[in-house]
Amino acid sequence: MLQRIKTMRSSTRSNLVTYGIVLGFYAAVQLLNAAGLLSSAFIGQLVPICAYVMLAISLNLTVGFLGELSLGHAGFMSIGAFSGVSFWMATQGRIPAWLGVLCALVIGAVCAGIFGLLIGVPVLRLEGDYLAIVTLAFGQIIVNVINALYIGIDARGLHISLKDAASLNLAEDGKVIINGAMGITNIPKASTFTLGIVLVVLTLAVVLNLIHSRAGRAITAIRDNEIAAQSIGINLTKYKLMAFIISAVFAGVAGVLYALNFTSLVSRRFDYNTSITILMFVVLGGMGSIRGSIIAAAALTVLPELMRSFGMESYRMLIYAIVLIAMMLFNSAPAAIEWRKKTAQKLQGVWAAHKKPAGTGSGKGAA
Amino acid sequence: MALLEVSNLGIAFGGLQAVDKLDLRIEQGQLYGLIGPNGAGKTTVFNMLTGVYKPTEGNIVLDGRDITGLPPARISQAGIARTFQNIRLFDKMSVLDNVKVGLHNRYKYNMLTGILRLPAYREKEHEMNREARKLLKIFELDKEEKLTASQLPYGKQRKLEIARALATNPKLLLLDEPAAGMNPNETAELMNTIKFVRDTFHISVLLIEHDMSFVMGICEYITVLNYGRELARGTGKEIRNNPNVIAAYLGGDD
Amino acid sequence: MKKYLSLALAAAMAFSLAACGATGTSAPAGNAADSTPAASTPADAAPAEGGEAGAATGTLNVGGIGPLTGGVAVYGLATMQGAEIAVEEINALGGLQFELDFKDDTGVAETAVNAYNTLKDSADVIYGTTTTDPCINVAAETFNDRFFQLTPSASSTAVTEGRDNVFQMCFTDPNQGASAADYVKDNNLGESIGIIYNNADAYSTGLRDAFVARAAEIGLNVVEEQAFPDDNTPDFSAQLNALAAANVDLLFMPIYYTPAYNIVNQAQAQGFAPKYFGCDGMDGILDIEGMNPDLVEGLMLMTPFNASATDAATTSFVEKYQAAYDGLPNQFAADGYDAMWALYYAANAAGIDADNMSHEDICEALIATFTSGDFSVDGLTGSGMTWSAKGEISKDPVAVRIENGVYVTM
Amino acid sequence: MQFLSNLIGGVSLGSVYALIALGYTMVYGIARMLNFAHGDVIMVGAYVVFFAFCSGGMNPLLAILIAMAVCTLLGVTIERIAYRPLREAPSLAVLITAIGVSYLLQNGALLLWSANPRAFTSVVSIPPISLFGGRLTIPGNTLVNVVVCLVIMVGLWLFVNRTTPGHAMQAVSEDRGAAQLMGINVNATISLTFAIGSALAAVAGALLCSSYPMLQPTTGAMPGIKAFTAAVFGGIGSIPGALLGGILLGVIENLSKAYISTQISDAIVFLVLIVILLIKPTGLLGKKRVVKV
Repeated sequence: MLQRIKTMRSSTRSNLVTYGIVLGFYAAVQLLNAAGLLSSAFIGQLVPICAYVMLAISLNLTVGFLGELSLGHAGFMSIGAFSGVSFWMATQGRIPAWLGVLCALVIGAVCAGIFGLLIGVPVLRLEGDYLAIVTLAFGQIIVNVINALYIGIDARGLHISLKDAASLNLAEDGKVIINGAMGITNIPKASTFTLGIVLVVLTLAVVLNLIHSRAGRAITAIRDNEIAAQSIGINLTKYKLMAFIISAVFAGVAGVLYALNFTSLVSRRFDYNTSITILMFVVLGGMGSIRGSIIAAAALTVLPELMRSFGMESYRMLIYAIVLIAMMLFNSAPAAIEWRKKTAQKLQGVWAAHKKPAGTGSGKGAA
Repeated sequence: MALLEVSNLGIAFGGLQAVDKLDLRIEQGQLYGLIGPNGAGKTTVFNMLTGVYKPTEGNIVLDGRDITGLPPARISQAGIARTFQNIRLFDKMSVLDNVKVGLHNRYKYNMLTGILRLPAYREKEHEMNREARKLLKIFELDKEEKLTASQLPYGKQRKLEIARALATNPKLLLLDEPAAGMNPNETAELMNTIKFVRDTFHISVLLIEHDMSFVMGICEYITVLNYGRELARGTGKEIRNNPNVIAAYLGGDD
Repeated sequence: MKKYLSLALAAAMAFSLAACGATGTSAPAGNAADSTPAASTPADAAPAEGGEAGAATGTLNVGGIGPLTGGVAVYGLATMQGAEIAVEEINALGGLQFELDFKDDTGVAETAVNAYNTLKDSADVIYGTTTTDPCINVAAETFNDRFFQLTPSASSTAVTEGRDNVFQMCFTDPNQGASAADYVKDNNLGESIGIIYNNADAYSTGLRDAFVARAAEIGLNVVEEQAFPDDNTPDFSAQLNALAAANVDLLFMPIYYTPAYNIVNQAQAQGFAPKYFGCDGMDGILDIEGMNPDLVEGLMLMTPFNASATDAATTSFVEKYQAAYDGLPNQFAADGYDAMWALYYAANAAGIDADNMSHEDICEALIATFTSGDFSVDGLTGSGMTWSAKGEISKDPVAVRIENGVYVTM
Repeated sequence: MQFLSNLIGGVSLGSVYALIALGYTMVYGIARMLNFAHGDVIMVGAYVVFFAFCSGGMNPLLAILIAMAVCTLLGVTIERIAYRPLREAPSLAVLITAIGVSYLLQNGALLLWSANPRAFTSVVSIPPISLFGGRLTIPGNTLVNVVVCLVIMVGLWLFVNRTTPGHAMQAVSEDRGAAQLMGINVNATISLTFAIGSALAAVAGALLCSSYPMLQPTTGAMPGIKAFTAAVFGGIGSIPGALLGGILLGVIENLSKAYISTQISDAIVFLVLIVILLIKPTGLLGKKRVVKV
């Protein structure tokens, strides 16, 4: 077994570590929870963490691997959430809960995927910041339209209005599902940490397997050099769309997971600030690093809550901002990277020097 | 029948006629040189042949098939591969993966097979790895397969670019200044490699080069471009003795 | 089914606990209906009867939630600060002590639930949240965990619907929207009514829906409606043009005072001068630093609180608030203040032993007291305020008109 | 007449967007970074003017000059501390740092100046112009905004195209490495860009709040995003493009509110934007970047 691990490709080994982190986190949480060592605040964040991890992984596919800046990822999340939860609400009590959740997830994925296709088409014509603006615009359109959207259901079927709930003209027995700015309320919660981890592993498996396959290489090649990729026969349209749609699909699934963790769902939650937060996870974690996305998403989600324990409620967001800047500088500034390398070498040197006199080392350690 | 037949090819940017009334005829297995002073339009010809630019007039026929104006990916699939004057590798991908991307249209399995890791995935990936390593071996890059492309020294990057182009299994290989930045030893080695490649893979090669000894030493037939038009064509010997070429090209060096 | 069951259970509990409270303790200091009016006014009570301790004992940990940062921080801060004034007064009385731990939710549901989860290990009751959507989410949690929850300002019916443990200190949207329509009709304030509202805001759309529905019933003539998508929208010229073109003579503005000030400012620049009619969210418009009182001269609003009122309770509150926070309190602050006193009176009436009772027991006891029918509170935002079993408050909205920079009761 | 009135409203709004976009496009076009904190520098500038002029009673021009000085200092400091260390890092890293700076400024302002909104007194004392017997009014603010926009645009254009530091900026924008080799001090040039962009932010802040008087710590956020949109819409790095993009954005926004729907006006504006970008993929006045193969 050990031998096998040694001989396997480094990317495979790296993937195993990534899965290990996720499953290890799950196991650790279960153990600590059973021992009663986790705070309610942390337990409450587990499902959102899973959702954000999925969002970060999926956005990394677009930003890190396809190399296109997207500022509208929350838009896909929103579409997934609203479509999935609408179904969940409309079928309450008619089908078993597990089936309802499953269908909601699938519907969220499909709807977000369709919008991924719609927004993917401009991707082919635009580049760089022009594309970024289109994705930002898309996100804002979604926020605005859902805010003004009223959907109700009664015996005669679905009713849709962009004006107000009264214009739906529902029959007596009808119920309003999406109520404009109020969104969807009284959602029976269905998300659990276990479901979240299952979905994270699913996202991880799909994205990692995709990246290390023929299609994934094509996507990465497009990022590294679009002209060269074309010159060796890669169909840009196909692979850009593929990356965009898969990214959107998982954002949609994450949206459903997220929404089913709360009692209400409002459109404003998914504005550009949320898109930017997800982008923050990806960039801080390192573009093209799936593991980095996972860790950054989890850490940055917990961080503002951790700061509550310092007892400075009104300074919380100020400190968060400072920590964010400091982390970015530490992580990405060339000077900091250089410094980190040097320090690591120094530490290694100290360690080796320490080891030698002890006489336990083989003497080959100091390189 | 010739492998590549280009007739009356021309392109204008705005008012500027960059290439005009160009005819080219490359035979099966031929090593063909395209030379000319800076700005003569050589790379523009490459860009038209590979679909980066759409010609404003003329025809390009590859192996009996008209490929004029097709998008680059389709032209690659039709059988033309190229390298670039300013190297265009997939910098952050490994050396091996660079070549495997080149194999993209030769070993196919669909997205789901990849995601679900179906048996076909392992099989094809295995074949791809074998084929890619074979190519890397030819260019003596097999030791570096795990490095990223950007970590390679300049000369090896040029070689990797050729390996990647060959991976697409082309009928015609276009090399844009393959010897640029190489020392005489490396250049000589490269000449041998190109000949070896031509013989092993049974392809034709069209190359742009400034190093005249390189061109004369390797190319069986040469076209000289000046101001976007053909100045002369012939074997190396003919070109060397052509007064027009001496005046416009070699003389221009003074 | 579940809903009815829980309501029935709550009702049963209410009776039993009320009975317990009555027999187990001496007369509570709070507002059981029989207490004297003087004792019932919180601000009076504080200095005058500082020594009198209620039947409740111990320290009640109040977990507060509201936005302290972000775009709606101004409202959250007001509800926190108003409550802090009350807590100080309550603690000075010496009996039941309040410990208010107020957490920031940035106006976002997810953060509000996080804040609640942080609080729930230590809190006895939950105070908040300030805004509607976060409140709905926290209410669902407190309902499951059995915490008593009192919100100062989340006014949608969706907050209390189906949850016996959640109570509001503010008017509900339908209630306020309908009474606004009635008021306009009864006083003949306008012939052709226009509406401008924030269609991305639950509070604003809630009021608008209720107003429009009521207007149709009673024959008010709504001629034009305009919306805007965000309180940070700076420009309203297109909306105002449309309203002016429809010859609107009374503009109903179910919105917060921040966009409202931009609107009246712009209307004036465009030469459009309808009568303005706002709701409780409009309160605060006079406290904007640097504002031009001429712009809002004649503006009418329905508000439960008037900072320029001259009664002892209000002046004392305003004085303390200004000393502590530099600025006039608005109805958010006043609702926060009243909420603390309501909790205090209810705790006393129910004989809460804060140190030894579980939050579940405190919850059931407070629910019983709040819905007991003879529990009423006199505060800054109303007198004789009572709560229905649904958790909705009953108090009289007061319509005021701004004249020379102060509210004048109409 | 109502159409004209809506059009003027649109120009009025657009001129504010344009003002912000002009400062934005300086940093954006030359330092090639999405400075998401620009809107918040505007907010700081507006606060400075508020304290100096609205509540301090200072001469408005002097107040704006002070605000320009404060914002310049702020902008250069931000650049030095938060952006310069990341000059060689991927451009997205700087984007995220800029977001951090934006949070920092907003929350700093919240703690320093509280969340209470303040009503800004207009720095413009020009009376509105009344046309067609009062049926059409052009607010004084609009006139001033448009004039200031034009002046800034021409000034910036002359500066960038006719002065040595301006040429240095262009060189840095085209190719930072080559500029360095030509002996241009890249750091100093980018600092100068930030200084100018931030000084313009102060002017934009004063005029933004003169037109729309509510001032809060979050005041800059939405206009910042709109200005970014306007700058891209007009063509990245194009100074006249920023002006045109800003004005058009305002006009489209107002007309769609007036004639289509106020409830989904944002959606319509952004939809129009997407469609226009699809037709002109590099913005209205943007140059097509030619990739040399």
